[in-house]
Amino acid sequence: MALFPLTSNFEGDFVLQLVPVDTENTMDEVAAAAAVHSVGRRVRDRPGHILRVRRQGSEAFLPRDMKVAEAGFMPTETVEIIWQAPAA
Amino acid sequence: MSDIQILKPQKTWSHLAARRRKPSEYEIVSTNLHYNDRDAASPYELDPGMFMNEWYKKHTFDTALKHADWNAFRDPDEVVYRTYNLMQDGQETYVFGLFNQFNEREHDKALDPRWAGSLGRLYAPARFLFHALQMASAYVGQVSPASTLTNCNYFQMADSLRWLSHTAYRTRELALAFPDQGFGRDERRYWEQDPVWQGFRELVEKALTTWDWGEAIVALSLVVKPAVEEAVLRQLGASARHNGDTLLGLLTDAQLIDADRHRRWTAAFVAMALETTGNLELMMAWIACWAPLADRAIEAYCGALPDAPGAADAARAATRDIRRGLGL
Amino acid sequence: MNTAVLGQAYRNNLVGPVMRAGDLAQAVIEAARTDNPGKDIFVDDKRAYIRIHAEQEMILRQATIEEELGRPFRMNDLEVDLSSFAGQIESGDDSIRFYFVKKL
Amino acid sequence: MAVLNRMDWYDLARSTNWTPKYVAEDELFPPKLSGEFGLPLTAWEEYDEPYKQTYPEYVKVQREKDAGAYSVKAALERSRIFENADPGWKSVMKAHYGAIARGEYAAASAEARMMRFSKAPGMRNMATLGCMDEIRHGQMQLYFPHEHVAKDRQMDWAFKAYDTNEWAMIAARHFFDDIMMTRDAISVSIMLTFSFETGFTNMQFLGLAADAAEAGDHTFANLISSIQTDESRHAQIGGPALKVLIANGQKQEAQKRVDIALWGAWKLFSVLTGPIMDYYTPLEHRKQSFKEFMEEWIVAQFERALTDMGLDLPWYWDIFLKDLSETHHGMHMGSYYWRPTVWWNPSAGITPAERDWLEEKYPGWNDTWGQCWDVIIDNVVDGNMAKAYPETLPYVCNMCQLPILGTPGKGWNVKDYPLEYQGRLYHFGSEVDRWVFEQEPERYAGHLSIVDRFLAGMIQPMNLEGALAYMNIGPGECGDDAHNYAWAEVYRALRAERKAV
Repeated sequence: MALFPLTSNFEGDFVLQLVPVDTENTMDEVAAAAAVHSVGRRVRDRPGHILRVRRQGSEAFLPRDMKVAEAGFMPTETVEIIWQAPAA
Repeated sequence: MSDIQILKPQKTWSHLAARRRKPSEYEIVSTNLHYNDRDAASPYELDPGMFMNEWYKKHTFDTALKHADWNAFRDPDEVVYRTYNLMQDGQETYVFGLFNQFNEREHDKALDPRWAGSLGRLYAPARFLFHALQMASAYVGQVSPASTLTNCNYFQMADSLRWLSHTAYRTRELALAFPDQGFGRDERRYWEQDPVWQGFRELVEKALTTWDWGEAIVALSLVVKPAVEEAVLRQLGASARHNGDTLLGLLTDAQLIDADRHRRWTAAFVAMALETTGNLELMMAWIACWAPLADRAIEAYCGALPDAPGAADAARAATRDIRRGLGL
Repeated sequence: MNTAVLGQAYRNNLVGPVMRAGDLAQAVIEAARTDNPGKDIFVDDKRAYIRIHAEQEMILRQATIEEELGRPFRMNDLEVDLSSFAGQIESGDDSIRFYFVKKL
Repeated sequence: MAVLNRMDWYDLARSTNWTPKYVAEDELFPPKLSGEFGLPLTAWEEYDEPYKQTYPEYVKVQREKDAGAYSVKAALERSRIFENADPGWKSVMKAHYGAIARGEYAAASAEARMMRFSKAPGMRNMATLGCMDEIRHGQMQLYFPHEHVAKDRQMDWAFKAYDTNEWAMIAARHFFDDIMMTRDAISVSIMLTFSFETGFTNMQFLGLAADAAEAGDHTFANLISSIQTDESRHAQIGGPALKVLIANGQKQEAQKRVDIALWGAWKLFSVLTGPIMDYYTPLEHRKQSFKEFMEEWIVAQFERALTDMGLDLPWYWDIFLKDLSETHHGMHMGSYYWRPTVWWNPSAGITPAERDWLEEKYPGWNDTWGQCWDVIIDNVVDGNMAKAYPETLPYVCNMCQLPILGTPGKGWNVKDYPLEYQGRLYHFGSEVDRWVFEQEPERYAGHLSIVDRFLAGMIQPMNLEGALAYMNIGPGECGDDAHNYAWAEVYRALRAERKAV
């Protein structure tokens, strides 16, 4: 358990934001923490969609239940938070 | 939270608002303007260890000349940019009026050719010396720890350009009147080779490479400038009058008005420095180190002034009087 | 405007002063016409400033401006209202020149 | 009249180089202060300033300029322009004075560095006058706002801003310190006078003057356009230095300095000038869009001059052109959304009429920035103000110190430009910002951005209150919507209309 800073690049938003998470958080929890600072503030909610996390430059999403500690991030590394349609 | 205090407008800048006195235009626009004293580790908003940050930490903020608040310094003349130009435009109108009148009266044609030769050797090369004062003032200004001190030095820098400009102007006029005396051609050679200038050249070359702000301002304002002004303005002017060169006498008088203003702020600066224990001894030690160079410069220069037997002694004594008058 | 068009905006050869509005600016417009015979003088008045331009080179003479103003004028008095200029500058005792070396 | 012409004696006044004897040339002109180009004194004696001025001419002309500016101020003092100005325009003045006044004063010392350390005698004299000019600009731009300080606490920031760690001021200092306060004499001439002053100051001092004249603020229009007359002279210090460098095989070094300074200036102006031109200035007073002013002053005038000097367009020209339509919209949204952290009250500038103007000037605006503004507008209209303020920090660039941002909505292209250097992860807002860092990492690597400071625990408590305290911005100073959200009424009415249908 340790505080871990990440940088959120949230799909549809205009700016990178600092998002403190915990090394024990899952990727779903990271996405939720990032959403707090974008959704309903400058990005409309997309009902039914889920949010996925990926490294910048990567097409592949990280597993939803992967923990921050397992992802091998550097502190403040930028992650992209991407909307995923229900069918996907 | 009920204890939040909403900040209300004040009558002046918040940094001046605590004082009782209504601030003058000078204070509103001149005080506490430097921002490189915010963070002792990094004067400038870059890597703390980069070259220029180290330069200012060492030469400005770590000088041995200490004061708890240099920002409290005030120019006794309260010169601001606007009034500087008002003042100096008036002064230049006077000086160029002199140039005009004396030219119309063919002043230079009446000069003794031997005196013209002396001007070529002892006056025209002074543009290098005045330019050195311009450069030295620019340096002391840029490393001063208070904007009020910086401004005095920058105005002094501009005044030095003024003296240099007068010299260049007169050099060209004299070249027209005495085409065979080397005016406009030989100044650099005199400055670099003639023994009369080598004392001053050594003095300013060394002053220009003194990087510590405290030592640099003491050397420039209390040793170099008094020596230059007493020898190359006052004693040269006296010699000129003696040799029928009224114009140069009047010109150096006009330039000494600037020098007097520089001395007034210097006096205020010294008084302020002496508020801190240890500065007296430090400044005396610096002066003891620089004064012999200045004395030799005065000796070499004044010794060559025509018909001015006591010039060197008078100039040297005057520099002592200036310092003694300030408690140094 | 797309960036391709925007990016070409530097491909012009207009030179000349950008003056603060006032009687000096008006005199400079007239002087530009007099001192640059055969050239089109482009005037773009933005209220706070006025662009006075010509292709490749523009010369302004002290005597012409003085005549337009109807009062004594020294070349370096131009600076009082010369806020900016396009091109390179060459300042003389009784004239001033704006120019480009290259033609694009 | 029997006085000489200027050119009769001008050359003598700048024949002042001598060969030092009692100290070495490298001691008199230390390369790190004079410029590490390996050129001797004689090479620099070829330097010929194109815009000549003598001391007596200077004090006369400057006296006349001041007489003009101060008399306009005095004449208009009773006309209550400030009191009656649109709140958006007041914000323009607050942002301008805070970010500019003491920066201009600092530039006097950059000019003094050229004066003392340049090996070119002509440059030394011109920089003497340039130094005086910058004292003028610092002093006037403190004197003019001072009359408003008793009316509005935020005006105190005209003086105070440079003493604070307010984020925009960290960015302003980082830029100015990089191009003018910590460079050698020749680099200052290229980066400050040539790149910044012949380029960008025109944007702020003439472009904005055009808006000010439209807005009826003649004191301000007159002040800043008068300032620019000084700039147009001393900005010419850099051109001949470029020519000397190019003639001596140093074009690449010269080009690099221009490219670095131009980019930094662009970023700073995207946050300072872009929002005030396209969002704060009341719609009816906007002379041109920010992009149009940039096209006029930077693309058509500055870049043209640069090519005439023998330099190339910056390598990032295409990136720059693309960003001209984008970056400042994000900077505006950032400074608006994080408005408690600025010392002025940002004007949202997004009423339907203003949006039409933005869409016309920047096609696609509604599908991009407009999408984010729709959410902000809904929150304000619904009274959901908690969501209309931030709860975390934007991530800022380790070069320009400004938020890392891009185009949102349907054109989403936001991207980080990271770099790992000596074990530390740096973030940059663009490829160019990262390139600048890589040119001389030792200038920048040890600097901490405001986010770095937050993460290092230098900002306590670690929340908005702590951040505001760190930025020295107190209640009564921190920004809020310029019009107190009056614009939301327009949207409420539109909603009511839609319901009624």
